[in-house]
Amino acid sequence: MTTSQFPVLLIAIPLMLVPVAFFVSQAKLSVRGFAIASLGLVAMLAYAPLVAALGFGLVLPLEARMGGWGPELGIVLMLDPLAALLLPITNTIIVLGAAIGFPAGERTPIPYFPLWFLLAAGSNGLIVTSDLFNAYVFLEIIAICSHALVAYRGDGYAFESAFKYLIAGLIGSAFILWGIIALFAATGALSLSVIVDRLPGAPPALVAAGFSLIVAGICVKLAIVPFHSWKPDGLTGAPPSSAGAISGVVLSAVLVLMLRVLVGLGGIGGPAQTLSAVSPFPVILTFLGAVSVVVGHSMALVQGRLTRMLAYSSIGHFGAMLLALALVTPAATAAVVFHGANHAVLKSGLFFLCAAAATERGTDRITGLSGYLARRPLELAACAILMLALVGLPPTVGFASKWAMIVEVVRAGGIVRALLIGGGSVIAVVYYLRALHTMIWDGAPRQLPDLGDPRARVTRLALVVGAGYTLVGFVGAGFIFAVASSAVSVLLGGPQ
Amino acid sequence: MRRTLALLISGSIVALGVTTLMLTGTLSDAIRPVDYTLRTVRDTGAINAVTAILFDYRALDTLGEATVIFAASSVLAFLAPRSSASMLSVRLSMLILYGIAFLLPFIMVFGFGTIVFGHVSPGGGFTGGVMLSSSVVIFAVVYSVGGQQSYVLPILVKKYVENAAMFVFVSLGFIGLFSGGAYLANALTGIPLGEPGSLLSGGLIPLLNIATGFKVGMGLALIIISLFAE
Amino acid sequence: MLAPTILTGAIVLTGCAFYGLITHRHMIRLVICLNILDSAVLLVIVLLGYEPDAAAPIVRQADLQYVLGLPHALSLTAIVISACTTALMLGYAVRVHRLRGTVYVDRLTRWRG
Amino acid sequence: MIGVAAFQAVTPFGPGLLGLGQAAIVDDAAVLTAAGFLVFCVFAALFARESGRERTRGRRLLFRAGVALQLLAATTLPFAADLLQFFILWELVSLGAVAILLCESGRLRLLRIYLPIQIAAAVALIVAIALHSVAADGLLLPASGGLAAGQPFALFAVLVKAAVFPLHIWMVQTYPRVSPASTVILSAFGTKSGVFAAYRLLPGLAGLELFGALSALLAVLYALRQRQLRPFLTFHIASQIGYMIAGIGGVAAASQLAGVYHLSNHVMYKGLLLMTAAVLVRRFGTEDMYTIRSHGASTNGPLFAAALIGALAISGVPPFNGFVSKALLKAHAGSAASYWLMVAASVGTAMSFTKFLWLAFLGGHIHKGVQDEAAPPLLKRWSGPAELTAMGALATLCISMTVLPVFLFPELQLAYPFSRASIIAGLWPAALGCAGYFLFYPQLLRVFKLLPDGRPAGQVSLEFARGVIRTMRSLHSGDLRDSIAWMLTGLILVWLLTLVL
Repeated sequence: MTTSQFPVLLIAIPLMLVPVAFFVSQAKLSVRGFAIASLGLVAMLAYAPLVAALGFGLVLPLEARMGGWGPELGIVLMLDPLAALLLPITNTIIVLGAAIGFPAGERTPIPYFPLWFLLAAGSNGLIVTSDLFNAYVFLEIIAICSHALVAYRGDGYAFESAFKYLIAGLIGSAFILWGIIALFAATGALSLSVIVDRLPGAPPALVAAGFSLIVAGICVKLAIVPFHSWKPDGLTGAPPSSAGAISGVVLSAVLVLMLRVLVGLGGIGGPAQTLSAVSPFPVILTFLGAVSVVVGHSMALVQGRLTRMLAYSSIGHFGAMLLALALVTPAATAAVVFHGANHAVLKSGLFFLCAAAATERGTDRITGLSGYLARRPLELAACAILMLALVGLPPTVGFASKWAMIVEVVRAGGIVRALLIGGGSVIAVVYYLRALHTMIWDGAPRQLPDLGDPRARVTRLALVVGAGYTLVGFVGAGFIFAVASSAVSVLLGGPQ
Repeated sequence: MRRTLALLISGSIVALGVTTLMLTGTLSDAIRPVDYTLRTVRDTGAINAVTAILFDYRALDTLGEATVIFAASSVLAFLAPRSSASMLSVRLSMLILYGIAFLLPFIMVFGFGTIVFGHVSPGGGFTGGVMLSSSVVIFAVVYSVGGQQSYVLPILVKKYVENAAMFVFVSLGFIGLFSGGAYLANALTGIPLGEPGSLLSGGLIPLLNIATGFKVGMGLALIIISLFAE
Repeated sequence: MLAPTILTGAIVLTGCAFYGLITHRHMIRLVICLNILDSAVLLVIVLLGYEPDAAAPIVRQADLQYVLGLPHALSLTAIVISACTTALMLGYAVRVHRLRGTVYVDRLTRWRG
Repeated sequence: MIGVAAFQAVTPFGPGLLGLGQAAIVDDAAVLTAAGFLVFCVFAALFARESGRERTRGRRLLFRAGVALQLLAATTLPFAADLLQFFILWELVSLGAVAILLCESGRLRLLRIYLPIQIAAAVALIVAIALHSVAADGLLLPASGGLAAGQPFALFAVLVKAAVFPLHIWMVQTYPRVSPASTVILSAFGTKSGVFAAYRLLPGLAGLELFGALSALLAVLYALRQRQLRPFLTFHIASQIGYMIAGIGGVAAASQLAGVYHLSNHVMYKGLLLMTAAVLVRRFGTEDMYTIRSHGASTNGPLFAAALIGALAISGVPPFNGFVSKALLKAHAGSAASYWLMVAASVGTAMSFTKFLWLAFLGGHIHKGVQDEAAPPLLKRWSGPAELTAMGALATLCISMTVLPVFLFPELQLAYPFSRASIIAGLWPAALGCAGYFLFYPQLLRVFKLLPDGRPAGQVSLEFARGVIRTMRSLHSGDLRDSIAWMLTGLILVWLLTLVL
């Protein structure tokens, strides 16, 4: 076994754990303990490449050839700095989400933990794969798991959400599959590294169709306006812990796919510039991003439910990222990677808090949560820090990444974009402050948290982790940004 | 209003597609994909190129799709209430009942055969798995879901088989990792590829085929039975 | 020419699926439309490997002209995924019908704005 | 052309004002504007003398000082060639207006609206002047072609000062809220100085023509909805300013001059209309047309004649001065779009003045959906002799100024404005508007309800944002099929852009 085969462990071990968990449950042992311990093991594995690269001089793009075949014939997994940066984040979110969302007291839903294993396998696979069709397969695995996690509460609204989410997600997948097939027809290859070599000789109309279909499909998955309207509906009926995991994990994984396709294949920028001398994607992404920022933040302003507010705010954040991405400079792209990683942590943290609050109050309406934070100093501090970070105020990591994004955008000449991003933040201040105000001051504080519930403790752990990352990351922002920059430079070099 | 809009939208998508097609011309101008066919025998020992691609070159995809079936079956099993509904309200005639009882073993044997000979003849784990599941499904249709569950394969057994098959598939991948240097490696592990065209050829491919066959068979059976029970 | 005709047919099939997705409000019909959409893609994938007068890719003679194997493998994978997601959608649809008492998506709209 | 030297003598301070010692620009436009201001001011002062008797002594002095300041500054401004001088005169016009506003009862509220706006415009203008002086290395205004740099700032200053449609709100908030005589004075100088500044600083600016024509139409829509007399007329000022800006934005020199000619005409007929409005307000004690209607004002023949002449002139009906300048503007329109926008605005103008005459003077019927109000007690007095003289003089000017094109546009040789085609082109929009009022006004009222109100800008923008969010919310219907339709639309967009770009 060689080091370069490491990425496959991140897929194979969670998959292996699924039947093992089944056997454990049949042996009347505690699935919960086993599952959380083993998910934790996977998460620790996910930290390994980053630690090894930084501390022990591991040279990073790890290239795992499945079955020993090269990119021409088989599937190659690539663990580049981009994956190394995002894998720890997504896997940590999965462990915490699985622990928080575990339905205590109810009859254990049979597939609950297997779904989290499969989600881990799918998202890790999507993050490390460099083969388009393989990416599609992992995308479908993620889709099925996340829909099931949306539905697992089992009431009519949960199934309604799951159905809407599933249909929309499948349409997105269908777009992506059409795009992959178009690229396959044009270049005769499925591996990104082969496609990038063959693009110059391919029929341009077919390549354009393939790229636009893939981008449209990814926009569906990322919920970019006008592809977005399923998302708030899809998350409203979901348990907030699942919604948090979906926001954090799925969006990060799909963002990686987008970067690999658009930046890696030269759709925007890149030394290869393989699409054409003047690629249309900067214009398209600018347009979509601008609309997303406006619609996302202004719709978040008028939401009465916390989950929907957070969902719309995600739309705005990804719009801002697209705006920066469309500038095609490596530094701006690095800022986007940085912000994407931060957004995953911060949004999941808030969703987990929302999960705890909704479990206690039985509703996620902001008015129904009034006074929830009043006598919970830890939750209050964490919530305030996370919201500050999402708005982009110091001293948080959210400030660092948003600032990096705005600075790079201005440096590349996009004043209007910078104003849009900043304007979105200004709107975000209003709705976050309103929610925070209601949750602190309105209404009388009710009973104190029940520390006996293990989920409450996990939630507190998650909040401490999230807020800790937010504060520590502010100090180490330059370091994270350096990792993101190296990720982008590897990406721009084209997949090896 | 909605219909006009729908017509407009789908019409423009069709127009865009056809435009792309016309701009591209015949696909013979495009770069052709790699032709696996001629190197299959040398590389894998299997003479069925499709099976070789599915279980060797792109075995990770297969693992992924098996996972999709697994996920779908476990979600659907969770969704379905444990009721024993009869598929048809009228009882079928004795002729059909006995006829099916006579046919079922043959269907199963044919399914097993398709799985086992997947690398040397048309077929493979998926096809054979579907045949296996179809035997279960036919049983459920004819003799009611409850009867099928109690006599032929209880749900728990199906889940055991499915999980075991998944375990085997992933473990077979690890063999390649530990002895061949690459996950899901076949020839690199040193396993003899055998005489192409014979049953014992293709290295690990037949084993993966069998694992996949059981997994698909049980998974699809679970899915369809669950939908019946709905 | 066979290929352009069938490709156009697949594109038209996609259009039909999209038309149905926008106009129909019955959940099962939406699922069927998605199925049609998948079938159109499958048609294209299979067509990519097709060559006139070529044999099935089971290599018994080295000098024979064979159909490309890769698109077949891809289509097999896509078929399985499509079948699984269809089953899932049907399962959800049945549950929604049972718990919410309607099969029409426009009656489901609980969340606006 | 005509008597430039004579007018130089008439202009109170002469061209070399304030000792800045630059050669004055004396051209047709400057002379026309200054003469218009001067003649109008004579009659307006006459009108205000009789009309403003109720003021206290100190206020009357301040009022007169303000009128004098405005007159002096506004008549000198057209000749200013030095930009600093120009700026100071522009400020003096505003200062005169402030003095007049100080004589009013609700002065604090009025100034709270008026002052910040004027200061913003002044700051923008000084920035533009600074930028120009850097670019052109000097403060001298080029004889033609406008500013060399800083156009965006100058544009903002001009649009605010001239109260062009979307920036007209300050005017609607102040002019109708002062005493009727003050409205007559104020309406002439402030905004028209802004328009003349546009002629000097930004002639032929790209896009200005279309913008002006569009704002003429939009302002007319707002005017059509009003039922209070002076707000109604104030919105029409904004609309007519749209015409002038459209003319000044034209590329041809003749088009720009026609804009200035329209300015001068407008001062006359709008003054006349505001005077009749002042008399009506005083007589009936209300601004509401629907209340005045129940008395029927047509018993006073001279007043009705004045209102009729003003209405015909503003509607562009031959042979009044409004017709001539509008015909010239349309003749020089740079694009079909701006031509048709102007025609549409003419239709709207005719329609709204049909409403004015029909309701206020002829006591016509009221459409459904409009509440009639109980009439307040009448005051005895109609108009006095001085007021009648002023109105008569202005009415005469409204007819006699039609000969001015002979001197201004010698190359036209009277052919264009008085040809049969142009007379028909002036008549049919007016007839259409007249008929449209009787046929479609109730339907139009329903359309007007959709327009945002003329409230302060902050409130309007808040309303706008609310409307946008409401629209967005209604688009998120929660129907799965709608989200699918949106997705597919997005796909089409992305694909199309990829193919096209």
